[in-house]
Amino acid sequence: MRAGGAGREVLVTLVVAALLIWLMPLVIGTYTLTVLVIYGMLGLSLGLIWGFGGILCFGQAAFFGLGAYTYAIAAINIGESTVPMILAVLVPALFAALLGAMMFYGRLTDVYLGVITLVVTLILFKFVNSTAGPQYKIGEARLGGFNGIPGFQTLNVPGDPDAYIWGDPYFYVCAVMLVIVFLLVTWLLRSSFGRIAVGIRENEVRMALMGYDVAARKTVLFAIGAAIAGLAGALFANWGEIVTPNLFSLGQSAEIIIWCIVGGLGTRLGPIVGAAGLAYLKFLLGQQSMIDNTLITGLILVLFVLFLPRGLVPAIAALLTSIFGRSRRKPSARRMRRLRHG
Amino acid sequence: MDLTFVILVEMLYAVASLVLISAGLAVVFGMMKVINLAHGEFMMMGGYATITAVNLGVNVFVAMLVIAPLVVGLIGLVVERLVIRHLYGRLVDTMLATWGLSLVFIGLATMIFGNTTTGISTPIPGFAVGGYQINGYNFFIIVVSILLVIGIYAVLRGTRAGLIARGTMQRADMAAALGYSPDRIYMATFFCGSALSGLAGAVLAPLVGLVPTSGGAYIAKAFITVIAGGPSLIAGLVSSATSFGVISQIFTFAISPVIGEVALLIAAVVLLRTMPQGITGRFFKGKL
Amino acid sequence: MAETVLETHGLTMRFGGVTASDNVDFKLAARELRCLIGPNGAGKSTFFKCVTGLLTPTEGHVFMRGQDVTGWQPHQIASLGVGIKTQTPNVMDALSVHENIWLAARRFFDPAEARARADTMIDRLALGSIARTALGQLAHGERQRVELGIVAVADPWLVLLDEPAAGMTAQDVDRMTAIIHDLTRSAAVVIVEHDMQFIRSIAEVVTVFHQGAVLMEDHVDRVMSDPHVRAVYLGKKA
Amino acid sequence: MSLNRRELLGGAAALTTASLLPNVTLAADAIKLGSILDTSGIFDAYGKPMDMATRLAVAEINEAGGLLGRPVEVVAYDTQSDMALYSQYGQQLTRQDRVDVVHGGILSASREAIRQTMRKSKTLYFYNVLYEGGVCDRNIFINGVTPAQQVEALVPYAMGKSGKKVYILAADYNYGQITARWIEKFVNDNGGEVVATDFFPLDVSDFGSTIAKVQTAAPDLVIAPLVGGAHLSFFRQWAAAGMKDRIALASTTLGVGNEHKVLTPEEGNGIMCAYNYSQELDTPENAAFKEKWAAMFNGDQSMHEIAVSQYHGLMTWAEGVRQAGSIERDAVIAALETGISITGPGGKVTVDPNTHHAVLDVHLMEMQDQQMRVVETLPQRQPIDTQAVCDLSANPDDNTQYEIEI
Repeated sequence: MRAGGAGREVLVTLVVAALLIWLMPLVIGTYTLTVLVIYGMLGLSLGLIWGFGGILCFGQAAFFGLGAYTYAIAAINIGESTVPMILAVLVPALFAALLGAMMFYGRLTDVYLGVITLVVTLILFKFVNSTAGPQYKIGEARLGGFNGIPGFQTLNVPGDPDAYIWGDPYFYVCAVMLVIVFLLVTWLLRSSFGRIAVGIRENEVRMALMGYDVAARKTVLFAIGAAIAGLAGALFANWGEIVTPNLFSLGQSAEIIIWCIVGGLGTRLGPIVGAAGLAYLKFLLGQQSMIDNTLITGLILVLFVLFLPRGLVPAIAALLTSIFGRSRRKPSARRMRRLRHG
Repeated sequence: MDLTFVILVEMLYAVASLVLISAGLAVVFGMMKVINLAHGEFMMMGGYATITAVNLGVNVFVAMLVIAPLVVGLIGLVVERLVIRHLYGRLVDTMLATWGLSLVFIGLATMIFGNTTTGISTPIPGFAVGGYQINGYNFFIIVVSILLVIGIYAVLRGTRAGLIARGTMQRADMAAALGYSPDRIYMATFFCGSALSGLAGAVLAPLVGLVPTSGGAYIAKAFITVIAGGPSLIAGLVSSATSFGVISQIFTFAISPVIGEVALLIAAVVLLRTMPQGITGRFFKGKL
Repeated sequence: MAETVLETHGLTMRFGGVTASDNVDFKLAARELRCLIGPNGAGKSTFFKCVTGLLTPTEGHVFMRGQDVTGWQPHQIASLGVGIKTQTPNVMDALSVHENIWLAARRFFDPAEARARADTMIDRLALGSIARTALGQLAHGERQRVELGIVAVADPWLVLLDEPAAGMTAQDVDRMTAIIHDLTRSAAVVIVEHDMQFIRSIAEVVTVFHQGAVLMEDHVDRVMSDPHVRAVYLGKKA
Repeated sequence: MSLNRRELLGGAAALTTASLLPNVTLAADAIKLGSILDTSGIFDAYGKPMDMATRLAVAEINEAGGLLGRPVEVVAYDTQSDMALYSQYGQQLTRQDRVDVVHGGILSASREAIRQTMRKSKTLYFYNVLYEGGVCDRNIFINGVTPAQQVEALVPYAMGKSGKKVYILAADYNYGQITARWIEKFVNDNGGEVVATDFFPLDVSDFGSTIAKVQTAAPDLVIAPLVGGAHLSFFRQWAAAGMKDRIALASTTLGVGNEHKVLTPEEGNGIMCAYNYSQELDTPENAAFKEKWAAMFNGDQSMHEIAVSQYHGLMTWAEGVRQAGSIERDAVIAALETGISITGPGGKVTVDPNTHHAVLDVHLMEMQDQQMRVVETLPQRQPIDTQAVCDLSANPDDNTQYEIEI
């Protein structure tokens, strides 16, 4: 039953994704869609480690920025995008592994963990921000401080630096990447590793007493989340064709957390929906000039927490269940999950 | 010699201003386990309240020390009743809600005050120490934060409200069991915390260029100071503000302000790594 | 003489000025069942925490099957094949009974084998009807039983239980006693317990703690009748 | 296939846009002007007046009968001080709104985020902000002052009023770094000496230690190209320490976002600076401009340096369109490259054909009671920094931002 369920879920995911990728460009410009997809991936990266691993990271933006900067710097030096893309995944993962090992073997938890990740993000932000001088150079790439790095080689067909992938094709590349990442996350959560991660989220001491090396497993999960964030960062760099220290900013980190909560923590879809939805909302808001946009964004957040605290996806799921009556499935693990987070 | 004195004053000032900007957050976090991400905006509003009062002809010290804390405390009270009280015990949700509130306040301040508000000058003149001019107002800030710490201590130690507060900090359910409504305790706490934030914003207003987005500059520092301090309110606040203030000033003078800030942040990482429960989680256990 | 599976030498734990565990020498043979008793604050739980790696002793050593495990992390000790149950129920509330026990089995077996063992264990504990229910929704006794399943599912050779019978109904206690006897066929078991009723029903050799040190160690009947023990411990009750 | 799709896309987006935009009228023959500015968030002090200037200029153009007999309509986006939104709206303007010209961008990072998009889509782009100089791209026109224009005028004046030892406190980003180098060059050229240069990231707001350091160095003059709200603290703390009457102070940035109105007279009086615009400029153009501004925005007085640059930019573009007799990009560029001039509230502004920068009047000012009192006007200063590296008539395909070696 388990294998069959998994197969069907993959199939459903693929069909829904294909439909969305086909239909969405009819409604929203692909350029905007691309960044929504990228933010979705970024949201998923935190949704994975926080929603399923219980690691509240205030600095997911650090890995996003690190991915983007790694890509930009490597692309300037190499002039072809394949290796920079790989580096943009590996460097944040490695950085997260070191940072994670430092934190988790030090038995830091909840709010203290939050502060460390926040502080590390601030350090990166301040460092990158103060690299305007000509002495800050990595190979050919000037770090550029506050103004960031423009003008690097953007994504090309692997092996052919002149065959750029941009515009509509770039949207399809990003969308397919997101689907792949989503399926990988699904697979990961179904695997023993994922189930153990959820166990750790629920009760670290118990899992340690069962003989699991909690610190090591959290470190690995943290690094996986960072790798996904790094990939999102590299895709973002390609999309914007410029990287700036803002990617590392506290505001960016906070936004990722907000995406997860608004979308629904503890679900895979929630953070993606939250990210894409809120980013699109921001995009729409910028087209009006009646009321201060900061004010509107703030109000929406407050109302959300007060009236829809579980997030969109669980709320919609609950609504659907109540409309269509009892689910035809027997009380399966899937339903359990909803109960738990709903 | 003169320079040594100047550096000493700057260090004291750095510690004092950290205490000042963190006190409001520390009270709210220590008592209610609520992280108020609108703390910086409460400070910003304290600044605007002061400027407005001064422009209306109120004495600047009255404006800073009385009006601003009252105004911001009342705003805090409204916020607590409308939003926070629905979210007790949900750390992350309160953070999200207060983040939203901070944006609302920025928006409101922009609509009301615009983004060019003439500030107020420091009411205390600078003076000379040997060959150096120093900011006389620094001493005022140092004095205010010392009084603030003594004041919090006196309230917690010497009053009935303080006793209840200490009980709540140890075990929130105990106070309820003793017949004190947690609702009212939380309301009072949030009022006090907001008032302290307002006070900090007011006192610092003559030293900074006040714009609606000013609050963002404080929240991270205050947050780090409070968490690094650990569970004990006063001992935690003072010890972490002292460590961070001194370290950042040493590096600021020796190298540059950026390195000073980075040194502060690195100190925070090292500190939390070696003392995962904050300074007072390890030392000063059970103290205030 | 059977092999010694657990041994401590001069185990001492101080918190500030308080010595919670004072120079404890302890020895446990394979498949032995041993109860640790003593009044509140006697140092049983501190001793337990030092042995399981939850605390690192200030002085002294812990050996398991001859290996020095002093200062090891709990997960390293558990990985040796030691089943541990802490004082308060320590389970994954949001996960189902099956998931909880499966996770414990998965540490030592591949997924399929783990599933099979979890199923068997659930049958043994008579938890079949609630196997898919989240633990957060279960009664205290059921949760205790699940935790026992978590401890037992991976075939441990040493089981350390801190107050397994606390807050249980008589029926639950009976079932628990049966399971523990079952365990002793393959494992040595250490039980920290308050409940004298339970101890009388299960124990043979009992170690009495007092003020952090071992006061006496003997058969349960002799311990119960010892005037010294009665003075420090049972005397309170009288 | 892909063309059809894009058409469809455009249609769908136009629908959404139309329903959301109260400020866009879809007159069929209107000339579309794209505006992209931070009118909320941390940079709104710069962006809001620029947005107002845009609307004022367009209203004036339309009152005079529009351009080529067609009305001009504004398609405006608020980037909310978020660099990512610049990229998004840049694409929106060029692909979906298909505007005829884009005016906007405030920070250099925001300009770089959209400059290539504009170039690729052949959309004429005006960047109307004081900046670090060096951009060389035929598709862009820039009429903010560059460091050399300001500093060349400011340094000798400020040194003349104080002395030869100069201490530089600069914002730590491109603009500050480059400006600091120009200051050093002109200090040396005028026989002075720079005793030290310190850089501050934009979020530094505590300058106590810096003020002590400056006193140790004992300069005659401090030049402070500091930027933004946090840096404003320096000027307050400087005054609070009683330094204001001891060491002279000059800046190349203070006042650009109306900072002189945030400082009290005691804090601001006597600070020297040099810009293209001051509200106190005594010219008929400025008087008329201020009057129209106040009339349109209910007595508002927030026009500042870069708002006026934005106004100049729009007027320059309009003049280019008139002379070209077309809104087609290449024709307008060709017309602008004839070196046309307009006279605006900041004085005469002339397009420099080789760099697409502006030749403009630089006014030396001193702050006095929250005003920028004009001391002296240096007419028609060339953008010599960018001219040193950029020659678009020789290399029309150039597309770089040069960092000028001094």
